[in-house]
Amino acid sequence: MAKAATGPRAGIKTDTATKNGSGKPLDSLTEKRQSADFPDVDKAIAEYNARKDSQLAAIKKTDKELLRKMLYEMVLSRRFEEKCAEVYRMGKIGGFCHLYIGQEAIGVGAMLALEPTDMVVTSYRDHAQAMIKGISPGSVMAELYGKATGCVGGKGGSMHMFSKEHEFYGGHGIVGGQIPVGTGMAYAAKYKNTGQVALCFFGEAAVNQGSFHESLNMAQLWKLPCIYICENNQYGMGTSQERAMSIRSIAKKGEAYGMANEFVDGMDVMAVREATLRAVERARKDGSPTLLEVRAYRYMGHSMSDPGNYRTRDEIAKYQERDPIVLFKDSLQEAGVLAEKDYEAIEAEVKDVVEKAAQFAEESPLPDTSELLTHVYA
Amino acid sequence: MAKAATGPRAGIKTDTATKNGSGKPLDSLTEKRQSADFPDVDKAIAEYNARKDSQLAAIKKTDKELLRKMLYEMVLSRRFEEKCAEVYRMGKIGGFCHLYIGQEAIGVGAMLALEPTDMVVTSYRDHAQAMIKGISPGSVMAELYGKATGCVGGKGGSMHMFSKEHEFYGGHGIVGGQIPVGTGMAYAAKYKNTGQVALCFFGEAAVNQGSFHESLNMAQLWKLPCIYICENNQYGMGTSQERAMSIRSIAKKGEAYGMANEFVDGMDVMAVREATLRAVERARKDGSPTLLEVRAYRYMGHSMSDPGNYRTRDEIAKYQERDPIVLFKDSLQEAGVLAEKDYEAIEAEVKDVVEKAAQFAEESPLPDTSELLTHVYA
Amino acid sequence: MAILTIRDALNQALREELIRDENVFIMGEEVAEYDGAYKVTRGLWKEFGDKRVVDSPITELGFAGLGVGAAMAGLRPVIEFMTWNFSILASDQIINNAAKMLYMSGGQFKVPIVFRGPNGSAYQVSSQHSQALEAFYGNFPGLKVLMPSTAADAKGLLKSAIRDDNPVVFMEQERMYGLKGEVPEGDDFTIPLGVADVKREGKDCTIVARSMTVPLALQAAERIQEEFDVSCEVIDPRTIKPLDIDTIVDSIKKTNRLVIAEESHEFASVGAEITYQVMDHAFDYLDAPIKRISTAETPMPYAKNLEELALPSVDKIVAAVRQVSYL
Amino acid sequence: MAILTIRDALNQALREELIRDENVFIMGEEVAEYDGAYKVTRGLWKEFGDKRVVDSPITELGFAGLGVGAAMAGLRPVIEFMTWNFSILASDQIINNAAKMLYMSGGQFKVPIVFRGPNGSAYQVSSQHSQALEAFYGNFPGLKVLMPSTAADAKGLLKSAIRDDNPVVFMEQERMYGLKGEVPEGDDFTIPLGVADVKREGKDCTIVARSMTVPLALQAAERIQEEFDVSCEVIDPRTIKPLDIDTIVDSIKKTNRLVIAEESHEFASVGAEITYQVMDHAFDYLDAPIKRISTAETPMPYAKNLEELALPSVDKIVAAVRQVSYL
Ligand SMILES: Cc1ncc(C[n+]2csc(CCOP(=O)(O)OP(=O)(O)O)c2C)c(N)n1
Ligand SMILES: Cc1ncc(C[n+]2csc(CCOP(=O)(O)OP(=O)(O)O)c2C)c(N)n1
Ligand SMILES: [Mg+2]
Ligand SMILES: [Mg+2]
Repeated sequence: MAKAATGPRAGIKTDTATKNGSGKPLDSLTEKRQSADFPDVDKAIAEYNARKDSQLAAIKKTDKELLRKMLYEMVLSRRFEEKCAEVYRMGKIGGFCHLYIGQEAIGVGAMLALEPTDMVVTSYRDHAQAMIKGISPGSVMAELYGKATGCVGGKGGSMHMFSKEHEFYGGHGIVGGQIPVGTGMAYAAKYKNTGQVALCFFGEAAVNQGSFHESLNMAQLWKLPCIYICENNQYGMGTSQERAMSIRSIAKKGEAYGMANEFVDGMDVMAVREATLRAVERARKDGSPTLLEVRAYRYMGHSMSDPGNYRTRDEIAKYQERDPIVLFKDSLQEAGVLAEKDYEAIEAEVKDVVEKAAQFAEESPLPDTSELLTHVYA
Repeated sequence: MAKAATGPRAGIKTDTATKNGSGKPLDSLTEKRQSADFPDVDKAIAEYNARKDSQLAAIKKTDKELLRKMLYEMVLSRRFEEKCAEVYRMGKIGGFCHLYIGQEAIGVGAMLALEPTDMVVTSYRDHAQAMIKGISPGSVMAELYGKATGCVGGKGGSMHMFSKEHEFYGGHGIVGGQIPVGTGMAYAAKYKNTGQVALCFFGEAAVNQGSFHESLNMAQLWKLPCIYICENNQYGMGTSQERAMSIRSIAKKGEAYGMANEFVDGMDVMAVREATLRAVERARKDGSPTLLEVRAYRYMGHSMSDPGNYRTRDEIAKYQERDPIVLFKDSLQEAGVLAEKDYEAIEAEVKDVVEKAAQFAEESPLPDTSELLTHVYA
Repeated sequence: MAILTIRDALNQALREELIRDENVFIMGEEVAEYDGAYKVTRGLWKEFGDKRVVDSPITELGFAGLGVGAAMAGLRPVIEFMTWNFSILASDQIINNAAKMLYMSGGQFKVPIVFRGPNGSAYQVSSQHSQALEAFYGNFPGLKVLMPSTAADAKGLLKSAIRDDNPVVFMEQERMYGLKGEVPEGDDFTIPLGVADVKREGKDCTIVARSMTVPLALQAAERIQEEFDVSCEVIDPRTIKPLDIDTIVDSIKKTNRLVIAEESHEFASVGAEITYQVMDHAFDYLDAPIKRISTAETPMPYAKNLEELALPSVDKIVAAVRQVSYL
Repeated sequence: MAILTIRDALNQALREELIRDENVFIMGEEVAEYDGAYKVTRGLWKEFGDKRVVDSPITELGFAGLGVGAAMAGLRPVIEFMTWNFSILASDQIINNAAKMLYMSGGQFKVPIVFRGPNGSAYQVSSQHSQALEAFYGNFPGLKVLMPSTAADAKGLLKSAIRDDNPVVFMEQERMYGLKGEVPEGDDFTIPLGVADVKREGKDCTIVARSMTVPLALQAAERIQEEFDVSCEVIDPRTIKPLDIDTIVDSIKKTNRLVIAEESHEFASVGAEITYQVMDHAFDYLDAPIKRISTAETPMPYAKNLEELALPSVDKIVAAVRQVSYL
């Protein structure tokens, strides 16, 4: 697999073109794109260290139970999805299966900054979000197995988790398709004056879709309480952000709409939490929307069928050095709110929960065949 | 007709909502949007006066014949479309008919900065562009009449003028639909290394379409020689820009793509010309695209069927004070390159051309009925 | 009963439903301050204000999707497309979100939304503004598709559509906005979805028409009656999906002949679908092949003579009836 | 003849056309460095480089429209949609621009462009990723629609599509990429558009199938032959639009029976269209109503058992043949 640096983003200059193509890229990547924010792990570490004190202060002012829950949810996501990968390889899960491993700090940091009545919508990469919002691991796993006990009765699968009870609006498969939907959820909150905010997650590659542009303009124009969280894991399938987007900073795109925006370190769950809290405050005050760019990295392939040849083991390892779970655990210990045995207890509890979820899924029945024709119309 | 200032752009705050609506807008326009550029005519005049000397200098360095042609084309557009309005009211033209009156400096200033081999695409407001690009007034008028001698044989009508010979790519009816097309024209120029640039016109309301966002990202990413000219006439049908767009400056949106951008006074044909020349230079040098926001005003309704009740006579009159033809004519006289009788000669010539065009259209035959089924497939 | 234009009947339906249910709101381009591009929403912004009647940016995909999200969260949006032509930009939200949401979510999220606007041709508005899209949307389970042809149907069906818990594609016709007809009084007048209406009784030949072709079919029926003493039954399904095939089949059992008149293109059209269903249910009753009149298989030309030629017409329907009647 | 998978046959076609005509280029998501999401473009970027094989941002409307503009200006773009599901976002450019440009411009601007990718279901990819869209695009004059079912057809038709001066909708099927078949050698092997292929000769019942239902129909035909000694003729139109109705009608004149098997939804489907055209051309030859097998009228469910139930199958085709044969 050739290196990204020779990719077509360098344009289609044709002076050197030979009749049938030259057998190698016609243009090489001459100018390096400027990164508006931290381009690499070293810079991120430096920035993280610089804000360490305020992070510890934030931890100290946060409810201990909540901190424990945040860590628990991150560990649960991680172990749950490791299980998904395992059983997917055994053929128990079909179709696409997009894992969140490495990005847990985003879902946890953002969603646990909300009230339970707030609304959330996301893409196909939705297992973690579904569980953080309150859907039981058993019914998420059963959904992955396509079983009747799944959170949507086996009709949706990996990409389409939903729960009305938990204000979880899915699980969407069309890249960028959920952005107008999230905008509409915020619209309803404002219309009914419920005080809710809507959290709308999407990947950095979705930012290039027209739906992003159309939605952010409306949200700012009408002051809709929507928090747009771009999970910038730096790849859309096999395409790095710089091969698909003409500037590196997504937060900055907020300015094209006059929208409040922030760049956030997505390996740092407290940073995500604090940025989200600021956004929630804006939204609840006068409905103002916010665009957050949260920079992270996905450890696994795009989906279970992606071998991920477009990046090196080194690159992945470099990001794994700043694993969000380890980072958070270390900070909690440094702040003195978590002992090693507390962490072990979490891992043990999670292990049990994940095993039970898989067992539940395994033992659940397939949907009744009569279900094929239900829910087409209300 | 209610005033725009109470429009829904102020949001949908619901605190004061009564059960069945209150009979008046629930929210009033509290905060005035900040204009990034000149918000009104007075400011525009001041700016124009400030750059007057360099304008005169620009005129002096420009070929006299070209200056005359620019003025001629502006006058031709104006008189031609006045004729359109007249015959439309007589029922000779059907369907939609969108006039360009008031915006002539944009088409003329931009297109006469190109080589004849450069490519142009625009929206349904296309009569002037078609003629400036070289299509004869007779065949444009005949097209409006739906006659066989029209530039597309009567198949397109007002919104769909085309001429392959003149590198005029139409005449498009879907708001924003021509923006990816223009991007593709530039793509082809770069691919074939022809040295052409593509000029892509669209209205300010089209900027809110996803197609704008998707296109500009690709153009900058791949460095396509496309000049995006947003003709900001401040209204999209009956909706003022500030009721549809969350920020006022369109030029600034270029920054979301890292694209070169400029704000231009669209009443000043020399300013449009110079900005376009700068963009053309960028495009020819290394294929870089440019976004130009050209602020203007349309004097007439959105189309012939629009009574235009959403704005006041005063507002229109205020803009007409800076009529682009008058402004240019005055500058030319001040610069000593045009005498009053030269102008009169132009008016006389134009009058004749327009009359002949109408007569040609009138006398031309309808398309043969066999034409219904031609050109469906190549 | 009052005599109203289709435009005013639609306006009444919207107004009554805005009053009845505060979760109903209208959004679209120029629907508020401008009173609607075709004046269907006239006066509603003045009466109900910014909250209930909202001018949107030209952002079809965006505001259609906003409507879907708002509907999932409990509102009942009525989304106007200035014309259905522009809905193509929004079709992903209509097809992949509105139509599939209930199913994908295992029955949890209803999407009670109405998408409405004029469909088909107008007067010389050329290729990009004359598309009839009922087959396009009819193909997708989860959507209901309505196409009224009279003022009463327009009002009654629009009210039912707004009250329905499913996404509804509601297609009007610009050429018909001025058509007048009797409309029953009262806020409670609705017409159930999925029920065809026999617009003219007859015994010799059935004509199934919808939207703009209904008045054409009625004129054709009169002419055929006079000229050939053949009596045509004209059926307007009104709801294209779900289709009331029973009413059509019952008629064919009587007439043994069917002509379908439609404004859309013919390939994989609703007319083709009706043909299949009739063949499936009443094959043995057909005395002649079904004949379909559709718009010519070309983009719509601008020139008046070509446009006329492209569209279905009374003459074409008369000819089709003669053909299936072997006259 | 070489034995190739459909995937490799498509890849060969692309490669040969890239070599033959330097104005041909390929654009789409992951088509270049990733070798294509389904590896149809494998190796092409390595061989032809950045100019000819281009990874696009996820911007379906944008790059489809870019392709239209490039085609107007003389290139011959091959635009890959990772799946046709995502093309819905681009449908405005396909329908309002690609399909109508030649007509709107009075014959001046050709749009020689191929839009291609997998259509229909894959394996448990659920509601938003399993849509078959041939009826959706088939409805619009100006587009040609192709759906090959064998490696040879895939190669020969794709080469013809790229050489054709019209916009072509070229629909593959993910489940079929691995299917193998003989493919004639030589760069000049093409298959003309608009010509159906009789995939199996028979005399008692005609089955018209396309894409994924062709192998199913062939299996069904074998089974019916064995179990009931009824001989089915299996016709693959290959080109959906323009449709080679003559070959179908000729077959029906012999068999007097027709079953249509399709993966799309049924309402206003291509199957409905074939029914109309057969009725129009061969009404008197039909001994039984035409029977159509389509995907269930539901969004596609994820669960394996439900998905299976939703799709057309050999069993369902066998049952349909029995029904029209009164067996
Ligand atoms: C409209 C559309 N185009 C293409 C795809 C195929 N696809 C699924 S995910 C994906 C990459 C998206 O990347 P990003 O938005 O960065 O999100 P991430 O997967 O990294 O979380 C692509 C191309 C799709 N599902 N929808
Ligand atoms: C997609 C689409 N939506 C709506 C329309 C109807 N329409 C035609 S022009 C127009 C206003 C466009 O305004 P702007 O882009 O500012 O251009 P202007 O007319 O001012 O030149 C609208 C809403 C359309 N043609 N296409
Ligand atoms: Mg990503
Ligand atoms: Mg405008």
